[in-house]
Amino acid sequence: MYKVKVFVTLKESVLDPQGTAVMGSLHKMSHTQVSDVRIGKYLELTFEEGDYDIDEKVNEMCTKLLSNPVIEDYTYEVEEVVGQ
Amino acid sequence: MYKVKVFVTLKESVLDPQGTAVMGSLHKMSHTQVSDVRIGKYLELTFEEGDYDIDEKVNEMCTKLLSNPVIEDYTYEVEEVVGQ
Amino acid sequence: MLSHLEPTDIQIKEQRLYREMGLSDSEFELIQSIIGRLPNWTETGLFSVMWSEHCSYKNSKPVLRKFPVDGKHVLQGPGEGAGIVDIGDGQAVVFKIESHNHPSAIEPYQGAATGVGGIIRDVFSMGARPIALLNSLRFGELESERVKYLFEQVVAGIAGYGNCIGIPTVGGEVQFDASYEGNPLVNAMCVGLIDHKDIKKGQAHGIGNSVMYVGAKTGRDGIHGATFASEELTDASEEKRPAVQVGDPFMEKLLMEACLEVIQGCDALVGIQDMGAAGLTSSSAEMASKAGVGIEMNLDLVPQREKDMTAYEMMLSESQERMLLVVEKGREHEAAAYFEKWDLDAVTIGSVIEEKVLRLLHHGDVVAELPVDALAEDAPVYNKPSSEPAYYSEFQSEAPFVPALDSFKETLLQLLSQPTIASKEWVFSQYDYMVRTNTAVAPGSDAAVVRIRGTEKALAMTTDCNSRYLYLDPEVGGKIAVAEAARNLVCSGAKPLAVTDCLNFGNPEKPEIFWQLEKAADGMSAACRQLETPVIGGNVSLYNETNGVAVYPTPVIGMVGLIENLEHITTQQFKNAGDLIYLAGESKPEFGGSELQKMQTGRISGKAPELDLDVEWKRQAQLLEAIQKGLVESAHDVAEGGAAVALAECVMKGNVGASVVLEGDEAGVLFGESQSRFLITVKPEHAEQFEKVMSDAVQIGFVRQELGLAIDGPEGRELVKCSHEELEKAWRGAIPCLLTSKV
Amino acid sequence: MKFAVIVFPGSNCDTDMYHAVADGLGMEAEYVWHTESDLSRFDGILLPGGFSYGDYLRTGAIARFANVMDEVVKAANEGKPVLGVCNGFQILLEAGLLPGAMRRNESLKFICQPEPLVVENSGTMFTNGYEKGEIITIPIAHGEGNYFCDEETLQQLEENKQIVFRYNNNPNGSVADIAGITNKAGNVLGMMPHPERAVDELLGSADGLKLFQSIVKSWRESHVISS
Ligand SMILES: Nc1ncnc2c1ncn2[C@@H]1O[C@H](COP(=O)(O)OP(=O)(O)O)[C@@H](O)[C@H]1O
Ligand SMILES: [Mg+2]
Repeated sequence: MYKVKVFVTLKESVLDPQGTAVMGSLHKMSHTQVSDVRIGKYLELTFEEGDYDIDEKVNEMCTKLLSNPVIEDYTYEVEEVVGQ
Repeated sequence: MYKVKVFVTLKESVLDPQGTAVMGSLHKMSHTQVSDVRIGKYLELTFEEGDYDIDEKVNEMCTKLLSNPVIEDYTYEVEEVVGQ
Repeated sequence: MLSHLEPTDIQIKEQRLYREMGLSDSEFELIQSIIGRLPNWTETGLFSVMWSEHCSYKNSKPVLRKFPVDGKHVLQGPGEGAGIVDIGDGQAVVFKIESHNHPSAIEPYQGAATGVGGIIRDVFSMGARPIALLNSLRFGELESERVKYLFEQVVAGIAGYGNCIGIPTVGGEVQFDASYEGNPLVNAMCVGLIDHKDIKKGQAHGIGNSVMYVGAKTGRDGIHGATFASEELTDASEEKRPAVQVGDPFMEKLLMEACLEVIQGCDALVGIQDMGAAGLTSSSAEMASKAGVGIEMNLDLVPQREKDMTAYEMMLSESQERMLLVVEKGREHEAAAYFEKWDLDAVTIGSVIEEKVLRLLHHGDVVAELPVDALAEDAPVYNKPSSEPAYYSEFQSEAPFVPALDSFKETLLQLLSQPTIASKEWVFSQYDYMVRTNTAVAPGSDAAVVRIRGTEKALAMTTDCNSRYLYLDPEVGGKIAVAEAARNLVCSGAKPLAVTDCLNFGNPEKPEIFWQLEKAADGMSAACRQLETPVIGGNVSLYNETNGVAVYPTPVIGMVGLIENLEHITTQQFKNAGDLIYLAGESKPEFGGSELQKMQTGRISGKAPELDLDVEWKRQAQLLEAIQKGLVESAHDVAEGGAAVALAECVMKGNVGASVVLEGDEAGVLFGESQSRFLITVKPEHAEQFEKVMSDAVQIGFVRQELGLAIDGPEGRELVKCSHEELEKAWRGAIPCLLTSKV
Repeated sequence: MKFAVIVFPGSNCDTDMYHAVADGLGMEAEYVWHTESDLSRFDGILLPGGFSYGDYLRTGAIARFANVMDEVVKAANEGKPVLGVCNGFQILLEAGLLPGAMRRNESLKFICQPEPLVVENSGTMFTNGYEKGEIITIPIAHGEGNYFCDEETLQQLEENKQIVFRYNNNPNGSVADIAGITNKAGNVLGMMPHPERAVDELLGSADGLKLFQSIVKSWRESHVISS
């Protein structure tokens, strides 16, 4: 079994209205040390054992569905979990 | 300077309609190995140098603004970045 | 399995564990005597939710009996998911209002969203296509960060659910008052349309028929939600609260379409009911009890989202977006096929049995077996003691409030920027009020109007309640709430049909609160009788208190009216320069509970405004007649803030201005809140005919090309002269400004 | 002329689109379920608004894998008119039939209101009934209508006159005030405002009717020429 963590973030060139709003609120709460906020998605996927290449799978899912390459980038981490 | 990565996830007992919909879609695309999908938020914050405790700051932000403790949990990672 | 951790029946009794579930000692004894033994853990749970105020109305039943419920158009009164009123041509309108106050206090977005989801299920489970949503909201003063957060999140939650499912949110009301600071009110109303032949009831007829479960899987969310709703909020509520329910409007959309298709197309369907408060328990027990049968369910077959759920947890879960169906035996696949099309599972989990019990099997054991009537019908009913609170007699004998006013203009602008009066555009522009393309009058006029496609008819709908008047005098205030709702419909060109109400009150165990409840119901009933708008359903939400302090008595009135011809649709904005402006109704210096009193003194006191139901009734009938004769260009009722505010609203929404002359006590005619008043504009050529119909309407001025508002007193003395921009800035800018300002 | 109104799970402006075409325009329209695999009997394809698959993950992201989408792509390549409104536009973007992507509104709030639009290009098969520069009122109702594309794409859109509607008073932060764009060939239009909600004065505006009339007019002209 695998646990895969996928991080989807907006490309740097793309304005992030949500991040901007959150930073504004943080500043209002006087956390003025924060100079940048970017908000993305965090996905946790569980994969059952099988005859496949996990990286190939994950990359395919990420480019086709989980992220939109026009505005987003993704990274991921695979963790193998030994079944009980 | 610090780079802080915050992961906000729905509590385990809380329904994740988004994750369910994405899993359904992955199955239709015949990625049937995926047995669970949970979707959360991923935030990247940049902190300027200063006289404060970074963990204290981040925890305060997370409980007050970045996550909703009623339905969400959070974890985070701090990375110190040496200024150029 | 976790069930071995559950307390034994002896422990439940001896350690009085039932108390934590909200059952009293005497109720527990009653249960024991009904079933002739001690209930086990699961059974105690079933009783506790079914006998909670939320499900059983044990404290409010005697009050609800006061309401008139019959009328010649009423097809279904209180008792089913929603009431139904005939509107001719084989069609009927279905509507109901419901509260989701406590969940919204804890998690405002999801609390409000699931409130909307719940009321929609009530309507489509009757077989009706939901066509509109409304809401009624109360928050503390829009000052603290917490209140702002609650307000923003509640609105976002309502929008999130309604917009996604594609039912337009066409109206509502929002008021702000300190009494709601810790206990906001979130009431949601849904209106549906149905052909008489499709009306379905939540009944489980036919021994041997199958009980089917459709929709979302069951999780541990919202366990004991009904009990939670029947307790006061305290600082400890945070810990006690059940796992928060998260709404899935997408799932509900699929469920709604599938259920409507089954109801309209599948004659194997016997009964259908949504799983609302107390989920599987109440839906199964009520369906069986109403049909005089029993139900047996195998909980192993219930679709589950979480592992190792106990019978107790499954039965008490309030997971959203689930329905229970009864289907003819052997024809389950016919019903299931409809759900498959929508990617939903329909699972047979039990059957209708002759013995009038609810029998639950889990892992091969009978884990509960209780008489259905005991759960659904035999809940105790309490006649709570009632006593007049001291404040009431003080208020009654108080000298009338006389406002001290320096500048009428400044007072008007200040009133317009009170959040309760100010434009609610910030709210309703977040709602998709146009989807389904039938919204003829969008939010912003007196009532919303939704046309009925394929006919010349339309429905007008509104929610209303000025709880300040109710606090001062619940009986008069109750009358006013009903009358005002009807006024809003009549102004829109509709004949009021019927009422759904949501009684939001404090703890009924306090005699003063129970008094408020009783008196309010008396007033509402009197008005409903006079205005011929029976109560066809509603909801009760008691225990709205924070740390011992109750909210103002707030019986929200949801009302629907019929517009017989699209030509009769009328809005409040002034239309054409040259039209004559009339005021119908007497303006008295009545300031008890007024916006002006609140604004100047920070509190309310004194007597509520008077209301003569006879006058009200006649004037409404006359206005409707004038509208139906085509004599009226615009109509608006005079409410909070008085005639000056009403005039300002009429000019701001139009592209014209107005000049009027008001005679009499200046403060009273400008800002007094006397009841039963209307502002009406009429084309000069219709004046004579109009005056014949509305004999007591007085011409006070005319609509002019030049924007802005000018109000003069007798002999040309200027009282108020405001430009369009001044009015707009005060009224439209107020709420966004308050939300962004820092404390 | 016969229109398909594609229905995805979660579409909710499908009936509005249907009535705009059937009642407003008097043309034939048919609901087509997302599992359908043949659209050859239709002359025009309409992707309505709503929340397909709850708009979970990203708007339009899941819908674009629906079975019927292969057929929509085929119809687009054949030059048939394809109109995506609101969620329909978002699906066309995700499917790559139109360039760019959608972000959340700058205000982070859902916005529902009548919106003035400028007709930028009146030479398309969707806009030949309007005047260039004409200001029309068409309602918007969306939470994610903040159109994004990179500089290069924007330049191409401008050069090819693919920007059909711009906001007069940008409500959501869209790049270059873009409210609606076509593909290069001009037969696929995506727009956030809802023309199907503006076909009846009773509901506030009939400015959207000309868009549907334009489609029919172009279709008739091309079919007279070819037959
Ligand atoms: N929560 C809300 N949701 C939708 N519309 C609202 C809401 N609050 C107020 N409105 C709309 O704003 C307009 C004015 O509301 P209100 O001042 O309560 O009117 P009235 O006093 O005539 O009942 C109405 O059209 C109403 O539907
Ligand atoms: Mg009104």
